[in-house]
Amino acid sequence: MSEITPEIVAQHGLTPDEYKLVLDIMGREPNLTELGIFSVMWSEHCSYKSSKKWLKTLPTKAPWVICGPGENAGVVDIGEGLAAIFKMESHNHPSFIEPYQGAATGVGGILRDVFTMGARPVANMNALRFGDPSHPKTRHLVAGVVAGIGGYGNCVGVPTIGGETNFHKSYNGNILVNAMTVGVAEADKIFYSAAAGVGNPVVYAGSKTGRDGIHGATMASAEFDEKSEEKRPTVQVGDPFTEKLLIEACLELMATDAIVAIQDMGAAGLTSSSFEMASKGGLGVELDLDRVPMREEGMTPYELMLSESQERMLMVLKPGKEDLARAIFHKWELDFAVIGHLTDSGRMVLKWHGDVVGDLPIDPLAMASPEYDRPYEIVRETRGIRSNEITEVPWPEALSKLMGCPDLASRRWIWEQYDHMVMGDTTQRPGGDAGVVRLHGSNRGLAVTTDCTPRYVESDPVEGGKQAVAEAWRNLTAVGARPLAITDNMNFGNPEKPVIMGQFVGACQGMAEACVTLDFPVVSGNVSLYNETQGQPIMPTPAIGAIGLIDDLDTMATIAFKDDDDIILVFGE
Amino acid sequence: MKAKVHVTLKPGVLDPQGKAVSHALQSLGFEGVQEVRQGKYIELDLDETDPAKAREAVERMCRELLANTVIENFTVDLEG
Amino acid sequence: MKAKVHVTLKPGVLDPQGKAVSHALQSLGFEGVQEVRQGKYIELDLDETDPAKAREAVERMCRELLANTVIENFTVDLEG
Amino acid sequence: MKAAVIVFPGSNCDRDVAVAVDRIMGTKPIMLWHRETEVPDLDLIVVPGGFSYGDYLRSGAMAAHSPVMREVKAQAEKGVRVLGICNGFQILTEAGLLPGALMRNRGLKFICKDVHLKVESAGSDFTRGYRDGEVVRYPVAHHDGNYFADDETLARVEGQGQVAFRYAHPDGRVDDAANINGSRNNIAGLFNERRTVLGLMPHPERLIDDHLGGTDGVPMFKSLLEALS
Ligand SMILES: Nc1ncnc2c1ncn2[C@@H]1O[C@H](COP(=O)(O)OP(=O)(O)O)[C@@H](O)[C@H]1O
Repeated sequence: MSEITPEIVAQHGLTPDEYKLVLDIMGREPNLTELGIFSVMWSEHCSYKSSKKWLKTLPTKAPWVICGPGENAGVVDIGEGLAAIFKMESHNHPSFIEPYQGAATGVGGILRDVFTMGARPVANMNALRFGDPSHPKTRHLVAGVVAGIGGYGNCVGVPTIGGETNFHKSYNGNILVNAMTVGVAEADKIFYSAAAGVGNPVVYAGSKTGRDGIHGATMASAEFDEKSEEKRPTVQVGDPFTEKLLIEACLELMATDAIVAIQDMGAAGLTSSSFEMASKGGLGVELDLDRVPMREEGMTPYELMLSESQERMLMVLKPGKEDLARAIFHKWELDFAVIGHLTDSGRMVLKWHGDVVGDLPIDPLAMASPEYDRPYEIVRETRGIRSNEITEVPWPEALSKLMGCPDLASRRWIWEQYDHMVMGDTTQRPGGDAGVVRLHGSNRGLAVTTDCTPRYVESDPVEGGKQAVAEAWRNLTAVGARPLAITDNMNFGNPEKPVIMGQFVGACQGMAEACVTLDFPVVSGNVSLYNETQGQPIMPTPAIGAIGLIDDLDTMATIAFKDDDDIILVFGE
Repeated sequence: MKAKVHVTLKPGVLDPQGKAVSHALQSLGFEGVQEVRQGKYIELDLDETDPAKAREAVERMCRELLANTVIENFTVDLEG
Repeated sequence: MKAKVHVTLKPGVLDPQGKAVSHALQSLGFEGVQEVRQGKYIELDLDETDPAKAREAVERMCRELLANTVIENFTVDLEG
Repeated sequence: MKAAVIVFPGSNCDRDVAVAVDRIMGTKPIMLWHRETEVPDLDLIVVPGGFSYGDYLRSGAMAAHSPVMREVKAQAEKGVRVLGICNGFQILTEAGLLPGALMRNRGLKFICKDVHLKVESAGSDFTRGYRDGEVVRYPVAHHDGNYFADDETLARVEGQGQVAFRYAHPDGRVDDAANINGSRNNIAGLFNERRTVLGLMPHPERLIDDHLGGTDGVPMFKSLLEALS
C-alpha cells in the first residue's frame, strides 16, 4: 500500500490540521482506503462543516412534524394516518459538467432519499438557475438539464408538477439544479437509518457498483493504477428504469416486517451510508467488500468504498429475512447481496477476501468531523431603489418588456417536457402558484411549491431569506392549502469569504424568523457551497421547497379568471 | 464524400441500454452473450471532397455536437 | 468473439433525429452537410467461436429484437 | 366482464388505468405480471403506458417479447379486446398486433399536454360512446409517438377505416399544424382490421374526473363496458 504523502492528503481535500486529527483518531497512519473514507466523510458535502452551526438555528419543530432534519428526508403528519416525506437536493456541479446526466442523477438521488423512508414518491419539483440567456453555454445547459430531469422523472413515473427557473449572469459558470421530491407513507410505517441488532445482516440491493464519480481522489489513486483516467468517469449515468424497479422492490419489502434500517447510497456511496447507519445506532459494522456486486473487473476496496454509482441501497435486515428480501429483489431483476453484519465494536472493519483492509473507529470519526465557525459579515443594502432614480417608461412598453424577459416569460416549454400527470392524481398542473396532487383515493391534496428571489437575498440576506419563505407560504395559501413545512437548498459561493458567509448566515436568520412567525418549520434541507468560478460567486440562492395540505379539493383555487363580471380584488399591503 | 461516425460510451461508464438488451436477449433464450454495449451510428453526406479537411470538420462536429466527450468516445471513417 | 451490429432506418423512412442533427450542425455553422442519418451501433461479446454459427445467432437476435424490420435494416460484422 | 392490466417492469400507468377501469367499468382488473404464462379467459386486456424495460433499445421492443405477450396475442387472436395506451400502443406495434411503428417525435422532445383528437370512427367497442367526427381532448405524454407506416400499409389502414383518432385542432380541422409529433396522416390511434385491438398514444385514463381537468376519457371505458357486458 502506498505511503500517505502530504500531496495525497491534499488531493483528498484534507487540510494539514484535519490530517493531524486523522492521525490522532487512528493512532497510526491510515492506509489509502481509510484516508479516502476520512476525505469523503469530512467533505463539506457530507459533514456540513461550514454550515452546521447555522443550520441548527432554524426552527424544526411543530406538533405535526414527525421527523425533522437528520434523516434522509423530513416527515410531517398529514392526517388520516398518512405522512408526507420530502426533501430538496442540489446537483449543481455535475449538471454543469454534463447537464443531462447531472440533472437526471439529481432527480434519482432525491427520489431515493424519499422512498428510502418508506414513502411512495408522488411529486417532483425542480428549481433551476442558469446564466445569462445570451451566454454561449446557456442554451446547451438549459436544454440538457430540462431533458435530463424529464428523462429521469418521466421514466420512473413520478409527475413533475412545478418548479422555478431564473436566468442571471452570476450563474454563467455555476448553474443550480435543485430537485425536490414529495412522497406519501403510512404515518406508522416510516423507515429510519439507525442500525440496530448486533449480528444482523447488512445487505446491498440495486445496481452493481462501478467506478462512477470517484472524485477528489483521482490523482492519488492514479498511483496504484496507471490507466485510471479512462477508467474513472467523474460523471455518473443515471438508470431511471432500475430506479423504478428499486422503488417497487423497496416498497414491496417494506410492506413485510424485514427491515431494521435502510439508507440509500448517495454521495460517498457505501462509505457514508454504512457509517451513518452504524453511527446512528451506536454500533460497529463489518463489511466483506469482495461480496459487493461489481460492474467492472479489478475494482479495489478504495474504489468500492468511494464509488458513487447510482440506484443502490443499503439495509440492515432482521435475522433470517435475507431470503425473503433476496426473492423480492430478484423478482424485480435487481442485484442483492449480504455484504456484512453489525458488531458491537463501534468500529468499521473492511475485509477483502478475508483480509482486513480498513479498520476505523466510527464515532470518533463521525463526531470529530470538523465544524467551523467561519467569520461572516452581513451586508444589508436596505437603501433600495428610489423612485426618482427610475426612468419612466410608458406602461404598454414596460409591460411588453416584462413579459418578454426570460425570468417572467412562460415556462410552458419546460413543463411540457415533464410528465406532470402520471399517477393520475395531478389536480393542479404546472403554471399556477403551486402544483397539487391528490392523496390517492381521497378528496384531499398536497400542494407543493419552490421559491427564492436571489436578487433580494443579495441586496439583503436577512430580508431575502424571509421573503423566500413568505413567498412559498403565499403560493401554498394561494391554491387553498394550509402550509405545513419547508425544505431548503442553500446555494452559496465560497464560505471562506466573510461576505459570502454573511449571506448564508443572514439568509438563515431571515428564514428562521419567517418560519417561527408562520409556524412553518424546516424539516429537511441541503447545502451547496463553493458555487464560484474564478472568484465570481453566484447570487445567494436559498431555495425553499414547501408543502401544504388541502383538506377538500373542491375548495382548491387556481389562477385562471373564471367568468365575465367576476370581481377582481387586490389585498395585502 | 460520406462520413461514418461511431459514438460509444467510454469504458467504465454505465450503459443502462446495453444492460437491458443483454437481459432481454437472455430471456429470449439467447445463450452465451457476455456483454452488450450500445452506441450511436451516424452517417453524414458531405460536400467536401478532400479527405483531410472532411475528417477535420467531422471531428469538430463530433466534439461540438455529435458526441458528449465527457462520457463518450467517437471514431470517424471516411468513404468515397 | 465480438459482433458489431449496425441498425439503420430503411431508405424512405423519415429520420427525425438525423434531420434534427443536420439542422443543429447548420446552426452551429457547419456548411456543406447534405444529409444525416442516425442509427444504432451495438457491440456484443459472444461465447461462440464459430463464425458461421455466431453470425446466424446474431442475425436471429437482430430479427427478433435488435432491429424493427418494419422500419430498420441491419448488418452484422464479426471480429476476433 | 373480466379485465386485466399487464404490468411490465417499468410500466407506470398500470395503476392509473386500473383505477379508470375499476371506477368507470365497475370491475377491478387483475394485474398480470410480465412473466405470466397462464392467463385466464378475459374480455379486455389493457397494455398500459410507461417505460417498459426503460424503453431502452426501442420503445416497447423488449416488452413485446415478454412471456405474457404470447398470451395476449393468443387472446387477441380469439377476439378478446386489447387496448394499448401510449407505451402500450408501442408494444402492440412491436408485437405485430398493429401495423406500423412509433418513432421519436418530430421535435425530438418529450411532450406532455392536452391535445385535441378527431374521432375518426365511432364504430367500435372502444369508441361507440363518441360520435364520428367528434373532437375530444386527451392528454399525451410521450417521446416516441410519431406514427410511421409505409405507403402501402398506410393506404390499407386508411382504406379499411382502421384509423381511430387523429390529432386535430379544437374545431376538428386536421392539418400539419395540429400534428404534435409528426405522425403520418396525423394518426393518434389505430385499430386492427377487426377493430378488436386499439392502440393510441393519448391517455384516456388521465381525464376521467373534474379534479383532473375533464372527463373526455370516460366514454371510452363506458363504451367498452357496454360492449362487453
Ligand atoms: N423548472 C420548472 N419545472 C416545472 N415547472 C416550472 C419550472 N419553472 C417554472 N415552472 C412553473 O411555471 C410557473 C411559473 O413559474 P414562476 O414564474 O416561478 O411562478 P411564480 O413566480 O408565480 O411562483 C409555475 O407554475 C411553476 O411551477
